[in-house]
Formats: sequence, structure tokens, C-alpha cells
Amino acid sequence: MRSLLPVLTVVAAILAFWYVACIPMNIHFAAMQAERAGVPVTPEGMAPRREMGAIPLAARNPHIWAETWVQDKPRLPAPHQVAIELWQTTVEKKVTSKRSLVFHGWVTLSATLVGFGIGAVAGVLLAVGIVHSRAMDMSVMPWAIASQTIPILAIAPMIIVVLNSVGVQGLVPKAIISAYLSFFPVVVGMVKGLRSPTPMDLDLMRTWNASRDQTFRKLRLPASVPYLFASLKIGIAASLVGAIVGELPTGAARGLGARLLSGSYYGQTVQIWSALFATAILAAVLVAAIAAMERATLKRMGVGR
Amino acid sequence: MPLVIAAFVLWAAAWWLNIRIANGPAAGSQAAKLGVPAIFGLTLLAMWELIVRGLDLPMVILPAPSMIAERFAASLPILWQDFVQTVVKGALSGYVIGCLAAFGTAILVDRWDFLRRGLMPVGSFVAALPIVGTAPILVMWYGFDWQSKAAVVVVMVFFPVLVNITAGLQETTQMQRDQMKTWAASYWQGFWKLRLPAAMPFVFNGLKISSTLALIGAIVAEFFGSPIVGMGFRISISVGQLALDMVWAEIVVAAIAGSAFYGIVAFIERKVTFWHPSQRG
Amino acid sequence: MIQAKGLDLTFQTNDGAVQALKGVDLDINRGDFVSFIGPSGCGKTTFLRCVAALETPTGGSLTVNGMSPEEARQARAYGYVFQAAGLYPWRTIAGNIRLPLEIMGFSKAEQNERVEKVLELVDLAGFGGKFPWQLSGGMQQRASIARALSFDADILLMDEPFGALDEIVRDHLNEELLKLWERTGKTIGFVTHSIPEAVYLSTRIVVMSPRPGRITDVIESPLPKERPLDIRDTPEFLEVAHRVREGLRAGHAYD
Amino acid sequence: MIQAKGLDLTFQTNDGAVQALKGVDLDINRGDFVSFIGPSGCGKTTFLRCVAALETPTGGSLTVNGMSPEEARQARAYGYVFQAAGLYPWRTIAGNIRLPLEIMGFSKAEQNERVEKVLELVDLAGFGGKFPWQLSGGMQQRASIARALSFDADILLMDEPFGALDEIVRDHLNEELLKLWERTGKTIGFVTHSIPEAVYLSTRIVVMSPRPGRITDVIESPLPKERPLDIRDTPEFLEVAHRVREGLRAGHAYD
Amino acid sequence: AQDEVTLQLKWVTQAQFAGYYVAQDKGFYDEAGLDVTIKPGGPDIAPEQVIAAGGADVIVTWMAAGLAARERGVPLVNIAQPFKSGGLQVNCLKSTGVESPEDFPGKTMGVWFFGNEYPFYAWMASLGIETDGADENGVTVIKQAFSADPLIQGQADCISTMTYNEYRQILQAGIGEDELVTFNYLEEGFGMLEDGLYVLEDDLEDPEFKDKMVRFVAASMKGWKYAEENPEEAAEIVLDNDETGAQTLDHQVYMVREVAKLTAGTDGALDPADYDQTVSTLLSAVSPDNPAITKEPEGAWTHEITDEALN
Ligand SMILES: Nc1ncnc2c1ncn2[C@@H]1O[C@H](COP(=O)(O)OP(=O)(O)OP(=O)(O)O)[C@@H](O)[C@H]1O
Ligand SMILES: Nc1ncnc2c1ncn2[C@@H]1O[C@H](COP(=O)(O)OP(=O)(O)OP(=O)(O)O)[C@@H](O)[C@H]1O
Ligand SMILES: Cc1ncc(C[n+]2csc(CCO)c2C)c(N)n1
Ligand SMILES: [Mg+2]
Ligand SMILES: [Mg+2]
Repeated sequence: MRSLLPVLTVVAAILAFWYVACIPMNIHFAAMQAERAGVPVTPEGMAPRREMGAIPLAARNPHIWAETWVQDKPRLPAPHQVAIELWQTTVEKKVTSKRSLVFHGWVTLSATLVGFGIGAVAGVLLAVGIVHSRAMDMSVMPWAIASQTIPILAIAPMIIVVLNSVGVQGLVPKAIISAYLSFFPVVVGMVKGLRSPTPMDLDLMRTWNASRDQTFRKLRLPASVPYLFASLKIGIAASLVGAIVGELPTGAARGLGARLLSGSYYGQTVQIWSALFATAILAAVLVAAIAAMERATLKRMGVGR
Repeated sequence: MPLVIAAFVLWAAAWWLNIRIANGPAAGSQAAKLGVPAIFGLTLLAMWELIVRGLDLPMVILPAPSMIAERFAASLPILWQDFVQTVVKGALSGYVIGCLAAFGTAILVDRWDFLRRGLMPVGSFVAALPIVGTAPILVMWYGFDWQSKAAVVVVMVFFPVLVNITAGLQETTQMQRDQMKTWAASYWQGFWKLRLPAAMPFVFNGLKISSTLALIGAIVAEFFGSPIVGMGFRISISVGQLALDMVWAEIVVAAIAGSAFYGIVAFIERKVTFWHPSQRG
Repeated sequence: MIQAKGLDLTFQTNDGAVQALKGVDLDINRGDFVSFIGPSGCGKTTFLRCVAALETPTGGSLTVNGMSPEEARQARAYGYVFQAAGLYPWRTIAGNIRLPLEIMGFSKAEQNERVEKVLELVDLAGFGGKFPWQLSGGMQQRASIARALSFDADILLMDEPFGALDEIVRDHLNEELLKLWERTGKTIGFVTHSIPEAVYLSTRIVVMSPRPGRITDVIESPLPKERPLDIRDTPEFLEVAHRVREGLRAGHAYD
Repeated sequence: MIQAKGLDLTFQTNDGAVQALKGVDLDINRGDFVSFIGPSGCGKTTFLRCVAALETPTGGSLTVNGMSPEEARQARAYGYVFQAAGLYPWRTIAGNIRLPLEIMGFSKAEQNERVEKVLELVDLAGFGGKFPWQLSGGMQQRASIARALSFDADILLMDEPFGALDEIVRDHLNEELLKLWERTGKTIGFVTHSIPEAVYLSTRIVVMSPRPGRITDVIESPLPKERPLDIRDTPEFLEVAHRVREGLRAGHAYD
Repeated sequence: AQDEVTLQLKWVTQAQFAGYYVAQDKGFYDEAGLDVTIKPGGPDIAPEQVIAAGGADVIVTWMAAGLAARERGVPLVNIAQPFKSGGLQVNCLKSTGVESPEDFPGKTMGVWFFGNEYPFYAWMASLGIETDGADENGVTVIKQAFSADPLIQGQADCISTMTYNEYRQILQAGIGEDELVTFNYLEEGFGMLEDGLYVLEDDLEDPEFKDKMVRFVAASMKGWKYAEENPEEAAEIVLDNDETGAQTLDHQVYMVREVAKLTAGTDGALDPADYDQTVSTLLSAVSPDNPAITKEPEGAWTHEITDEALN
């Protein structure tokens, strides 16, 4: 844990900056409220303050700084507000409650995992095809790259609608969008991995007269494992993004994505920020889980040191 | 139905042709390298057309490629305006700012290991914040015009570029660094003459990944507030107006722009890292 | 055993054709230890690869045990050892040696038996359970030789197997290889850059020269089969080494 | 010139301390050509790195030209040549040779002049515009020597500079190096694994042995300064080579 | 067995759709022999597209969007119109100097798109105000996200609001009613029919489907009446159905009350005069920006269902 101290330092610096940033961000509203409550603020009146930049206003009213950290619907919520909201919506709420982030997180997570499963399997299969068929290599790869330049948010609604029309709804459409985002890194990494054996390794197999299938199972596949895990880590993060994007057009019903969106309709910034952090934490956990699987697998294979 | 069957027959035929070319004597030629994916792509388009017509799908669900092409040709001025707004103003400026910021940070991180060990984990956490969440916030902060789109792009590209540059700057071998030491080179001499050139393949890896991210980020950000021009704006309002042909025309622009952007970066990469084994063929 | 007549091989590359082998005539008999020596690019590796059916000659004829190289490959007629040990890091030493046996469909019991036997043969008994990276370079190279021996091919082709090792380890392995050859009576084709190594090991030394790759000299060794390391300081040895060096220099143009 | 007295160096590693050098005493005089030979891990590289101030000894004393190694480094007292040529692929040969000159702040004109001169010296005139990967391994290694010579350091430290090359190219470079040494009168420290190379090149051969790394023998060469390649077949040469081999074997335990 | 009906809403679960949720919750649909699935909408859901793809039997949408879809080949028919009047308005800050529509030029205006932009363009066209940038005869239009932020943050001089939602958000953000200027589209003469129920024309040919819709509309209107009379309970019901957990009770109670003002004065049958007004407004401002409809629609509404349902 050599990194603990540096990480804590950086986090502390960010938090400090964050608190400071809250002041100009939220000062206008704080000034208005203060004025209503009878606390003197300079300048008086909404209009002149509106003309004024946030920083000069903050500079002239240090006595209301504290108010910028406790607003209900701030432009920028203070760190502790987000932390409290996170705590309340994860630990203090029943996990079955609609207000529980665990509940919404699970909805998103399940779509993520299904989508990731589909994407990873599809990616691996495609990679196997690409490595074994020149025709597939030459024709599919450029289009796989092009496919990733399409803004997913634009076609996600169409995917949802089309699948809906054939009676598929709920988790599966989200999972498919999530799979669409995660298959590409897996393809790229897996192709690299399956091609990682050196010409010498392959020649050796040839001298033993190994079949294509044997070469695949005994050489290409094990050689690709480190590459596979590296791309799975990217892929699962992409999956999570996909699941969230997929939640936006499913009727903003459940899930972290819906939570982000509905928060924005009602100006509930604290809710948005806590959903954001919940997502990032979920991503970190997922990546860490893959990393743990990677370590275990490599160790079992004897490659990990 | 016959059209649908025709689609699959066409597919089988094209696939057979591609296998012939790919395994034939001309497989290595430039023509084959372009022809095979082109045949594949055209086949997909033709199948799409045939299936849409065969199943008589309503345009508001999935327009046929021919309709999209028609709309594309008829809307060139709008598409161009949108392209300028989103790609040139939003994506490119954000990309440049993000990459420069990442470069500057990479130098700091490279000089102070403490910073690297602190910033990288936190950075990867911040990078995991989904843009569908950060975009509305940035629009709230930076306004509706391209500045907020650029901000979204900056946030999206910063970390991948930073990670790659940082990894690249550590790419030198012990021997190379020792060599610099025997010449009593200063930090900056070592940086400019050894570490930066050696990092270039990594730097470009980051730049390539970020090029597609930049475009997607700029488009997506427009969904959360924009002036009445831009690719994301057009896509979102066109869905509301059920002008699906326009939606797809914009998607085509996005795909072309994204691939071209990627291609240009890859081209520069080839010029700059001509010396790297992966570029020497 | 191995017969090459007027063997040609031309590679087509981006900047023109490279004639890697031109008119190579060579007979290798059962039980021979033939070394190939010559400057870089003279076609030593290419010749070995032709024998192993890893390349297809563009002219001339080549037979292995009376078969075409391809048939011989299918019949698993040879073990091939490369410069780098090329052991798979995810398999133990025993697992690596077992690999060709698995591929060739030996029974589990026989696999184990053979692995044991060849580990013994290369002096690695007891190391079967280790992973490659837990062994020194020399030990890894011995394991790779064990792997090539495991399925009892008649012919052993070795392409600079000790090129990456330091001289003392190399000496030691040379000694071992010689003993092994005596014990097993295999036919060995051996590529090296080192004159003493070639002279010390071989019954015959093939000197090659590049552009185009061809044989310039074939030197029969007068040395006895029994060769202690000290033999390298004897006049006979030096005499052969001198001849090889002369042969090399003749075919070598500095540029 | 270079004076080591009771030099110790212990590396702290995860699994305990490694004594890479223990009680090394050695004097190298101006114009000497000193070779270091010994089995892997005996501290040859470590000693050279101490001289070059790339490692800091943990005991004993070491002076270079009467200064501490660190001061000598700052004074740019030596050129260092590594086993791999280590040329930057993004610079031409001339660009690579110019690199230390740029760093040391020579004027453009002088840079060009020196580059020309050393290219000539290593027989690479005309190749300045090529990129490293367009040259053979031997030519690359010569370029790397040229680079170390370009700024005219008194001392040349070479760590297995020809280890990766084939024997014929190596012979040739040995000859060249010897000529160069005569012409320039530099002091050279040279690490090698090859006994003939050490004997052929040196005025003095330092034999080392590992665990802990120490000097077991220092052999003064009786050979004349003028050494054609053929000298290697003379009895004097073989006599020295034999002594070196004996010295090596004594310090070497197979494991 | 119950007949299944899927209803696609135009927006997320909120009291704007209280009638349907109440009917569901109070068992009115059940009593009518219906098993109704209510699908919430969102910013990326075009209900017209959903119904065209077969994902719903009946949708809630605005008439302008419904007619636009009809012209693009999705033959939607209005079968009922629970909202008599509209809640769409424009709010400006007084401090920007806007007092009447004549003051718009030179200002920045937030507009909702995604099929909500038609009334705005019609209004601007009639005012002769250009929408291509701020100068002496034009305004800068921005695509407003579905919230009141741009006004609160000062990014726009005027924004779109709904009486029952964003308007209150502005007030709650501390901007007083006295600081705001409000333009109601209805009062300006550009009101367009808002939340109506639409189905596909072909479906109506099926008597069974018609019968289902008759029962559906009848039960839904019962729900709307109940909601009008019991705002607190209705708000609770909406809250129960909101799966995001983002809604608050007091806001939803407010919304039920405001929505009640819009549903007041109708039994759910479309008033042809309102329809004609909507169509003529749309046709008065046909432009590339405003491609809602280009010609008089035909058969876009029917009384067949309401006549039976509300006998
Ligand atoms: N696959 C190939 N394609 C094109 N040229 C090749 C190929 N393989 C080898 N060559 C060329 O054929 C010639 C002979 O190569 P080969 O590898 O047999 O030499 P070698 O004697 O083994 O050299 P070294 O000592 O460097 O291993 C060289 O000029 C080489 O560049
Ligand atoms: N940086 C280091 N950290 C720890 N141990 C080291 C380090 N460098 C060298 N050693 C150890 O010090 C000893 C001497 O190493 P050195 O590299 O000097 O040997 P060498 O004689 O050059 O060997 P070779 O012939 O393999 O190059 C070895 O046991 C080595 O493992
Ligand atoms: C919170 C909220 N915001 C806006 C509207 C206006 N409106 C009516 S339907 C619809 C959906 C557009 O996709 C919109 C925006 C609303 N009713 N509720
Ligand atoms: Mg070779
Ligand atoms: Mg060394």
C-alpha cells in the first residue's frame, strides 16, 4: 500500500478544491436566501447581483460562504452532501426501496452483467473467427472500428423500440446495448492475444503436426489469457456505460441511469451526483473483480508471479 | 419474403467471393485490402435495403439505405452546419485542449512519482463517471454552445491520453536511461531527446482511442442542451419528429467523421513513429 | 536419411527476390551429427526449415527417410529446437514436455513415463513441477531439448540452441548434448555461429556463405567420438577449427 | 587512472542481500586495455557501472582520474558501450552519434565535424543518413562505439559490446577495436564472456567469480601490441587462453 | 380473462398522468375487464414510434406530434382528449426587460424540442420573429433540456415551462412571481391540444379492439375524475408508481392540482373546435424549421370511442 499516502493527499486536495469551488458556484442563491432571511448582503437586490460575477460576489460576502455548502438544490453540491446522500440511499434505505441506490444499482448491474456476458462471448467468438479466417479478418475489422464511431445514445432508443416491437423488453434490450459497447475492446484484445504466439511457437506446433484445433486449444487460447483479462477490464466498464445509456430510453424507470435522468428533471443535483458516484464506485468494483479473477487465473496457470 | 430470401442469398454469394479473394493470390494487394471490406459493407447495405423492403418495415422504425442516401443528398447544407458545430467547434477544440492538458499533467506526474501514485487511481475513478451524468452538469456550467461540448470532450479524452503518455514516458529501458546518465544529461534533455520520442507509439495509441471518444462525447453532450444546430441536436429532434431518415443521415456523418478522424490520427502516427517496428511492416 | 539435390529457395519480398538457398546438395546419414555454420543470412535456418517442411523449396529435390519433408512431418519424424527455449510459461516443465505427447495422442500413462525418462536424460529429474521462469536459461534450454526428444523422433534439428547462453553453461550443455547423441544414436542437424562449438560437436561441418545461400565447404571431422572438453586445446581440434575459419572467411565479404 | 580498493557492493533485494562485489582491488593505468571475464552474475557489469557512477559502492574506495566516479561522470570522462547497440530508432546513425554532442552543448559545426570523423573511424562513412534498423547488427554496434567515441572521453567502458553478434562479424570488430585503441590510446574496460576475445584484445585479463563477486585472477598478456587475427592459433595465445580457462573453471561451480 | 392493454406515456411517471395511474390503482381498469400496462416515457422515447413498432396499443401524446406522425405514415387517430386546455407557457425574467412578445427580439429563448417545438415556431412565425439568432428581429433559440435550469442559471432570458411542473421549480429556486413574466400559449392564441389518447387507425377497424378502447377510455376518465377530487391520494398513487424514487409528495400534490385545472371542463371527448384551432395554427406556420404538417389532415380524430364510453 505504497500508494495510500499519495492517494489520500490527492483526494484531500480535490476535496478542498471542491469545497472552495462550491462558494462561487452557489453564491448567488445563497445571497438571495440570506437577503430573504434578513442577513445583509452586498450588493442588495437580485438584479445587480445577477450582473456581477460569482467570484467578486463571493469575495464581498464571506459571511454567507457556509450557506453555499448546505443548499437543497445547489448548482454544485458539497462533498459531504453527496456523501450523506450516498450513505442514506445505500445503507439506511431498505434495499427493496425505490429510493435505495442499492436497488437501482442492482438493476443496472444485472443488465451490465448480462450485457457483458453477451459482449464478451460475442467478442471472443468474433476474435476466433477473425484469427482463423482471413476473409473475416479483412472484411469485419474495419467495420468493427467504424461501428464504434456511431453515437450509441442515438441508436439506443431505436434498438429499444425495435426489440420492444418483437416483444423483447426489460433487461434484455439494455443488455444488448451494453454488449454492443463491450464487444469491441474484447475483440481487439482477444485478436491480439490469439495472435500473440510467436512464429516460433507456431512452427513448433507444426513440427509436431498439431491440428488447427490443437494449436488453438493448447497454444493460442492460453497465450491469449492475459490479453483477454486486460480487455475484459475495459469491456466491463464499457458495459456499465452501455447499461446506463440503455436505461435512458427505456422509460427512465429503474436503474442508476434513470436516477441520473430523473434527478436532472427536478434539479436535484445532490441525487445526480450521488448516482454518478455510485456508478463510478460500481465500475471500480467491477474492474477490481475482474482484476481479482485475473490474478487467480494467472496464478493457477502459473504465469502470475 | 422473396426479397428477404434474396438478401440471404446475396450474403452467401458475397461471403463466398470474399473468401475467394482473401485466400487467393491477390490477397496482399492494396485492391484486395480495400475491396474485401467494401464488398462486406455493400453487402450489409444491400441486405438492409432488401430486408426493410421485404418486411415492409415502416420508415419510422428503420428507413432503407436508399432513403437515407436521399435524405443525405438533400440535406447537405444542414449536415455541413451540424458537422462544423459538433465536430469542428465541439469535438476538435475539446480534443486539442484535453490532449494538451493531459500532456502537461503527464509531465508533472512523470516528474513527481508521488503525484503519479496519487493521481492515477483517483483519475481512473473520475474517468469512470458516465458522461450521460457529467454532460448535463457541464452544460449547466458552461452554457449551451460548443464550449460545454468541448468541456465534455476534455473530460472524456483527458484520462485515456494521460494514462498512455504516462505509460509511454516509462517505456525507456534502463540501459537507455543509464546512457543518458553517462552523458550527464539534464532531466529536460533526457525528456525531449529520449523519453518523449520513445513514448510516441503510446501517445498515439491514446490519441487514437480518444479520437472516437471525442466525437461521441460531443454528440452525446448535445442531447443535454444545445443551440439549434449540431449533430446531436439534429439527431434528438429528428427522433421526436419521426424523421428517422435524418437521424440515420447524421449517424452516417458521425461514422464517416469518426473513421476519418481516426484515420488522420493513424496517418500522422505512421509519419511520426515511422521507426517503430509495428509501422515498418 | 536426408537427401538434398540442387535445392533452391527464393523468397519473394517487397524489395525483390531473396535467394536464400541456391543449388544445395547434401546427404546426411543416419546417426550423423551435422553442424551448419556461416555468416548471418546464409540460409542455415532456411535449410533446416526446409527439412522440417516449414518452408517449401522452390526448386531441387529433398527427401527425408525417403519421404517428402511434408510426409515426414506428418509422420512426426523430427524434433525441432529453437534458439530461444520457447517453453510455455503457463505450463510446468513437465507440462511443456508433455505437450507434444498430448498432441500426438499418447496415453496418459505413457506420457508420464516418457516425461520422466527425458527429464532424466537432460538431467532435470525433480524439476518437472517447476515453471519455466523458475529455471535458469540453461535449464530451460535443456527442457526444450527434452521436449524435442520426448516423442522419440529419429531426427533432431537444432537452430542455434545455445546461442543465448553464456560460454560456461554452453560448454556444459555441449558436453551433455554429445553424450545424449551417443546414447540415443539420433541424427542431428545443428546450426551454430561458434566455430569451436561446431568442431567440438560434429561429425561433419557444413560451411555456408550468403547471397545466394550456398554450401562452400563440407568438412569431415577426424576427431574421435569420445570428446572431453579438453579436446578443444588439442592440435587436431585447432586444425579443424582453422579449416572452418578459413572456409568461412573465404565465403565472407565484409560490407 | 582508475583505482579500486576493497570495493564492496551489496544489493538489497526482496529475498535478501546479494553481494555483487566483495573486496575488489584493481588499478587500471592510462592506455590499458583491461578485459573482465567470468561466469554470469560475478559482478563484471556491476564493477563497470561503479566506475561509471551508475551504481554507488557500499564500501571501499574508487577513484577515476583522481576524482570520485560521480565527478568524473559530470566531467564526461567516459564513453559507455552497452551489449545492445541501443541506438534510437527515430534518429539516423549520424543523429545518434550527434546526440551526446547535442547534450554536451557542442556547436553545430563541431558536431558535424566530429560525427564525420568518428563515422570514418569506425568505417561507416556514408552511412550517416541511414536509420539504425537499416543496418546490420555489426554496423549498429560500430555506430554505438562511434557514439561513445564522439566526445573524446579518456575512458571507454564496454559491457559485452559484441555479445549479440556472430563470430565472424565479431572477429572483424575485434580487429577494428584493437586498431582503434592503438590509434587513440584510450583506456578501455571491456566485459566479455569469450575467452579468445579477452585474450586477443587485452593487455590485462581480470578473471572474476561469483557469490560473492570477486577477482580471482589477473593475467598480464605477454602478447605484442601488434596482433593479427592469426595470433589466435599461436602457442602463446593458447597458453594464455588456457590459463584464463583454468582460472574460470576454478571459480565456477556447476549447479 | 382480462384484456391486455399497453399504454405508452409521453413522459416519466408523474401526476401529469395521474388519471391513468389512479384508474390502475383503484381497480377501475380491473372492473372494466382490462389488464393495463403503463409504460413511462422519457426524453428519448417517441410514443408515436413505439406504437408504430407495436410496442403499445394506445399512447399519450400532444396533438401536434400526433398529426406530424400521421403525415409521416403512422396513422394515429385521437380517440379521447382528457386535457381540455394546455399548460405550456413561456417564462421570462422581468429583469431582462421582456414585457410583451414585442420585446423578444434580441433575447435567448429556451425551447423544448423532441416534438414539443411546434407551438413555439407557430407563435414566432405569427409574430414575424426570426429564430436564427439574436438581432433586432430575431431570437436565439436553444434546445432546453427538460428542466428549468437555464432560467435559474441565467443562461436564457426566457424558457419553456409547464404550469404544473417547471413553473413551480422556478419559484422554488427563489425567483419570485413578481420577478417573472408569463406567456401562456393558450392565451396568446397558439394553444395546441396537449395530452390526448391516440391509437392506430387500422386497429380501430377491429371491433374487439374498439371495445377494449371504449372500456379503457371510460375507466381512464373515471380515474381522472377521482384524481381531481382526491389530489393527495392521487399524488400518493403516482409516487407509488414512480420507480425512480425521485418524486416528492408535495410536488406531485401540486402537480395534481394544476393538472386538474387542465382536465376541467371536459368529459374526455375531443372538441372539434379545439382540433380545428390546433390544425389551423400549425398550418399557419409551415416552414422547414416547423415541419409538423403541410396539409390538412383527414380522419385524425374520432368520437366513436368517447360516444360509447361516455354515453
Ligand atoms: N520469411 C522470409 N521472407 C523473406 N526472406 C527471408 C525469410 N526468411 C529468411 N529470409 C532471408 O533469407 C536469407 C537466409 O535467411 P536464414 O534465416 O536462413 O539465414 P541464417 O543463416 O539462419 O541467418 P542467421 O545466422 O542470422 O540466423 C536471409 O537473407 C533472410 O533475410
Ligand atoms: N539492480 C540490482 N539489484 C539487485 N541485484 C542485482 C542488481 N544488479 C545486479 N545484481 C546482482 O548482482 C550480481 C552481479 O551482477 P552483474 O550484472 O554485475 O553480473 P555480470 O557479471 O555482469 O553477469 P552477466 O554475465 O550475466 O552480465 C548478480 O547476482 C545479480 O543478480
Ligand atoms: C417535467 C416535464 N417537462 C416538460 C413537460 C412538457 N412535456 C410534455 S410531454 C414532454 C415530453 C417530451 O419528450 C414534455 C417535455 C412535461 N410534461 N413534464
Ligand atoms: Mg538463423
Ligand atoms: Mg553483465
